[in-house]
Amino acid sequence: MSKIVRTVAKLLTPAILLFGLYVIMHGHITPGGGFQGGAVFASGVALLIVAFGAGRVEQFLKEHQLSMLESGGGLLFIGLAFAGLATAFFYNFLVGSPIFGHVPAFGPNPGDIWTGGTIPLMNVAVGMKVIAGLSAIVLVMALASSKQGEDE
Amino acid sequence: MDALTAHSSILAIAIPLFAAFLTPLVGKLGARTRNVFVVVVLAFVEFLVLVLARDIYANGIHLYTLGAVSPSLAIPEHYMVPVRIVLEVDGLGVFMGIISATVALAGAIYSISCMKHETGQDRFYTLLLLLTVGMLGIQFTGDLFNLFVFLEILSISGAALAAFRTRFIDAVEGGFKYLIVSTVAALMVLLATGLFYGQYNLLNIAAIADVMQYTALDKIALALLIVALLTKSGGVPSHWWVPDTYTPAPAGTSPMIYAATLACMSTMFRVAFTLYGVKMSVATIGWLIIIAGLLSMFVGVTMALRQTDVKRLMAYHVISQGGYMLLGVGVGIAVLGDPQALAAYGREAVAGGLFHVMNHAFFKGLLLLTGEALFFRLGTRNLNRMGGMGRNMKWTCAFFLIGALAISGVPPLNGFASKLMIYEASYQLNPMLTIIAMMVSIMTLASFTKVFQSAFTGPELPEYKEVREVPLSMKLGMGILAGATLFISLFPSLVVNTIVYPAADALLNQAGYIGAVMGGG
Amino acid sequence: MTRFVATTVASFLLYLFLTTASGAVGLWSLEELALGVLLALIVAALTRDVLKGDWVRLLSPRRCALLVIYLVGPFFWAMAKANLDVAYRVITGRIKPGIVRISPKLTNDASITLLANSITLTPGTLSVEVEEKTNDLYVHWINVDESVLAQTPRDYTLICGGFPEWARRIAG
Amino acid sequence: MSEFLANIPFLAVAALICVALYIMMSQRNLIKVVMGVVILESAVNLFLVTLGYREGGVAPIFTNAPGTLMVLPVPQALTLTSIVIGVATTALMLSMIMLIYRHTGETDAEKSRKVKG
Amino acid sequence: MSWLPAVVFLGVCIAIALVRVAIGPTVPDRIVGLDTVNTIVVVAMVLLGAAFREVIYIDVAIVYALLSFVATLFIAKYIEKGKF
Amino acid sequence: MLRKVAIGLTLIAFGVMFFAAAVTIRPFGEPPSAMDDYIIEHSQQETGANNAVSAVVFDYRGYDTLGEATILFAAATAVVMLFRKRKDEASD
Amino acid sequence: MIELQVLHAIVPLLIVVCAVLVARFKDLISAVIALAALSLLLALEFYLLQAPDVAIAEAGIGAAITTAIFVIAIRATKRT
Amino acid sequence: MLDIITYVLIGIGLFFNLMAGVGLLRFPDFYTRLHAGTKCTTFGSIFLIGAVVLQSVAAWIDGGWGSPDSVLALHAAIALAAILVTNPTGAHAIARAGHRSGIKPVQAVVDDLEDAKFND
Repeated sequence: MSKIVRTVAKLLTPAILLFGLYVIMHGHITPGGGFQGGAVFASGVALLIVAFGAGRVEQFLKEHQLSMLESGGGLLFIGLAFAGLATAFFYNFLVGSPIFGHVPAFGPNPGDIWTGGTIPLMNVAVGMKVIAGLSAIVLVMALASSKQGEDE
Repeated sequence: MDALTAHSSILAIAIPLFAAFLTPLVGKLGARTRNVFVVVVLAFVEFLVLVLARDIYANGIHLYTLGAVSPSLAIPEHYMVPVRIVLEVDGLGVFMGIISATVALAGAIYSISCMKHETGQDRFYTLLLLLTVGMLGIQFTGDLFNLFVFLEILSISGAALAAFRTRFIDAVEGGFKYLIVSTVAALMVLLATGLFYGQYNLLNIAAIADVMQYTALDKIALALLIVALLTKSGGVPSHWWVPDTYTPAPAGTSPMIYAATLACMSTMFRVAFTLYGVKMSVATIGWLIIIAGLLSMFVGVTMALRQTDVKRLMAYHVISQGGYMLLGVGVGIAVLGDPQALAAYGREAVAGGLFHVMNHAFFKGLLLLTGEALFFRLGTRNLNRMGGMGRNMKWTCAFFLIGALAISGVPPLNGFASKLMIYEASYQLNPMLTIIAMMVSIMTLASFTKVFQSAFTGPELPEYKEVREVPLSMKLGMGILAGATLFISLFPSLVVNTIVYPAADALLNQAGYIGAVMGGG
Repeated sequence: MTRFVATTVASFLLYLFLTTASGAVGLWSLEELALGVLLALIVAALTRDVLKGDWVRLLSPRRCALLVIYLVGPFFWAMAKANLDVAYRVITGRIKPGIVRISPKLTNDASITLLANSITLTPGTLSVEVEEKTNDLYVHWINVDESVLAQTPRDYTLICGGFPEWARRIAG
Repeated sequence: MSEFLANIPFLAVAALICVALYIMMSQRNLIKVVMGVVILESAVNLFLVTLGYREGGVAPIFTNAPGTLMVLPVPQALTLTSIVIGVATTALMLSMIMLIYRHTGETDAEKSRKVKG
Repeated sequence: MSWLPAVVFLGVCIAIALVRVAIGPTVPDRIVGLDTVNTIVVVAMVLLGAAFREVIYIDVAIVYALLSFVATLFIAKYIEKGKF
Repeated sequence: MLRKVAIGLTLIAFGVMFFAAAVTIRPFGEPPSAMDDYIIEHSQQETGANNAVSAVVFDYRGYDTLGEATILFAAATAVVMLFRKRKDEASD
Repeated sequence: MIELQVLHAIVPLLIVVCAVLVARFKDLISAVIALAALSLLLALEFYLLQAPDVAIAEAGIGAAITTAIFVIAIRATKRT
Repeated sequence: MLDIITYVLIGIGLFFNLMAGVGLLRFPDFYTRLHAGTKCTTFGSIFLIGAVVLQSVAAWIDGGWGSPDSVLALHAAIALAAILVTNPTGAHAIARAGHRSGIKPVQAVVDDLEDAKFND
């Protein structure tokens, strides 16, 4: 794409990435969560791909790194689920504990990020997974597409 | 041990899932470590399923509420409906669980040598584990939406595995067809789930069955569910994807995809018996399923007679033999409203159908593996270009013989036992059914005689002089399934009484299933 | 290094905008502030390979102030005129389009971007293409003034007024 | 008649499903078929969310909510799940189409099919 | 404040822009329609957030404003026959 | 021609079915809510999260989310697998 | 709240129109554009149905990622 | 007073959005439609979102320093900023793509780009 688009993409990428992380981290108090934030973040990667080309992006975002990140997110998620196994799989064992343990009163309140038990951590895990998964999908498909173009 | 028993149902799903996430990391340690890891995990899953089975046969339905204060507390205190996801494993669930776990173990062991020369093995084993997760998941769940999610896991991993050998165009096309069909089927399931949710505000199967009123919307949901699951289990109006998908599926995965198909079929039985039960118009639905079964038998076997591709031929037999299962269980559904007939032959029909499911998972899996073994050594699946392999590949030949005799219903093998049950029961409903079924059986025998002749007997072709027997792990994989087949053949009554009749009873006992969740019953 | 710090600070400021009214430290709670620093660092670390180029200067307060003045002052006024102009042309359908090349002689990417986007949003013009080396802009002009066509290189004051000077001052 | 009009979202879902089925059955281009699947997914998602709508309710999020009459949260959670599942299947289908094209140079269902059932 | 009539009006504007998507003789014409729809939808979301008195809804509008751009760029890149 | 007739008949069947469903379903905006009321009332105490949707996604129905994450994982794995480098790439 | 009812009628109708456009367009990229418009309006409808969570997901996934992979796939399968 | 200003802002914004729609339909070629579709919607959205920001800032002042209305004001402003950055860039990308795909401006009196060759 043209210079203008590239410049704007450079400007917007940090904003999109930050916004994605914001959506992930505030999943339990505002609309959003791991999936949504991860999708926003992955769209940032897609923006880089469209502005600079998949070949450029691949230089600093390797596919095996994404694979590691994805496995890591999955392991963190299922590990959190296993951690509740003392009572039941997926038991929210952090509610009331010092980590993310505040419990709000029933009804509308201004929202406190230090609540939710395992939910924020699971948001992070799913966020990692979705970021890695969607970025890997878009990146691999774009690379395959450009390679296909060269062959012909 | 008690804790293990209490959590066995979720562990059987969560551990292969954990292993699947771990496989890419373990793969960095080397191929050997990874293979051992995968096999150990699957063996452990088999062990967990057996632990679960012991518990169920001793104590009845196993209930596990995810994330609740206590796993046995399906409904929150002081409330009237279940809120969380419930895993509910009864005789049928664990019956299919045993089948799936065994086939998965055999397939994984078989794949070790068979896949040695392929790239991307880490991902292959990841997907194989995920396919196992999907099969176990749809069997163990007691929640409709969860059923949809695990159906999708099944579809995606199955389609990806079918397309694994990307150098063949038919592999990719088979995978694509499977994916489209499964996605549409799964979306229909989701639509039906939405219809239930909109009316009753419930997602739990038992809770919905409890309050079901069989309104017009429920009828539409029934139609959607039956069509979707029949499609996924390769019943006749939508059988066309089956051969395309099974033929190119690599190594040990075709029996697993087959087991997945059977899992979908048993889910259909669960929907018909447990979700609707006597509330639906049983005779109509029963006869529809019987007709679908008869058509499947007939179309499958006639198409199979014309094939020259060995795996494709077997894939058509998949359709045809699926017809027997539909016939058996269909007879059971047709008489569901009539307690007398149900006791006289309905229960036996359902048991026969389910017994056939089990037998078939083993010996058809075995046959698909032998077909893959031929392909592995010869590089072709064309029967006309084979010959005389019986001398070079003695083990494969023996395994093939076991499978072929069993599938054709030759006594004393287990295929005969289950077919006999189906014949006896269907004869009492309508003798015509039995006659058609027997005819199909004879045609099956004819078709497999052809395969045996062209592949294993006859003159030895010069270009295959150097062909040797397949490696040890492939023999071991086939051996597991052949051993299971022989075991059932030797002790049919033991197997039938211990695990098949409990599964059939679990299907027929709707009140028990509901009562386990809702209490009281 | 300065680039890293600058990205962090900018991201942190954006995060602060996003999470107002969350607590008692100013408008924010302590946890939010800590999390904001962490996330800003993550973003800066991730984008250090992307953000090559001369960015730090753009964050100087003088340039930001100029940008704001520019946006609410001449730019907004031009935009209002532009829209009335477009509305007029929508209603009457009187157009005389053409694509004109202008050479504003801007040197860096940020300023040409600012100029191109300003041109796109203002009277009757739309930047179509930019030449990578010389930073010449090709502008689609909805109502071409014949006098401009006389000489090449074109006179750009009729097309974009004082914008190139502003762009040079803000981002140049 | 007013009841009929009140159910417009449900009718739209039915129409969307029909259009999606039409696309899937009538089109021969595989990418078009995938588009049909995407529309079907959208229809089901819309159906689920519509089921959870409660007249006058607000979103089930207590942060600065204007009231406590809320729409149902479960369908929204289900829809989230199904959206992500949808994108996963779509991506896989499109990758397979790219591979099919690599082999045959066609994305047409009729022309690219070598093996016939 | 009565924001909702304004949103209904914007809905009509969306319909008009969709007409361009439907008839636009060339593909770029359709993208212009899509781009217009994007912007109007973002504005409609902000107005609806104000109408529902929900301060947390505006996040959706921000996401949309940022991401519809990505979709536009992808299609534009396709039209100019670029490689990804 | 036959194909078109078949498509038409299937579409009409499905269309009638779905439109019947859409007309007979309960009116828009008045759902039964036995299960969801529990979640709206208890999610804040049980999970501590203000966002009931998040509470459902990660706590009440966390298992579904696990399945969904698995699906994404499977799809990403499958896409990367499909475009993997093959040993016989050169001769292909 | 008659306006809300009107909106609940307009937006689904526009969604159906977009779906019909997808069916009508022969050109694949035009169909993708209509699909993008569909997912955009779908997000608006989710928003109207008080489901901002779903709207964000649909925005992120439907608008950006799905369009992106469709365009990539069409680029890769186009005879030039 | 505040309400009147808000209504005026909304009126202006809606007028320009309508102009965008009409312009899209009336203009003869792609580039001129792009003029209408980009400029008018951007300008209209400035006024419409400006109205929201105005109201919420007023509510913020009423509700005290920590009032949640600050979120509405700031987030709406961020959305506006995002529109202001992305819209012209998107329009530029579309125009460039359109020109490269071979669309000529209708009734053009001059086309400098026609002669220039780009090979990137």
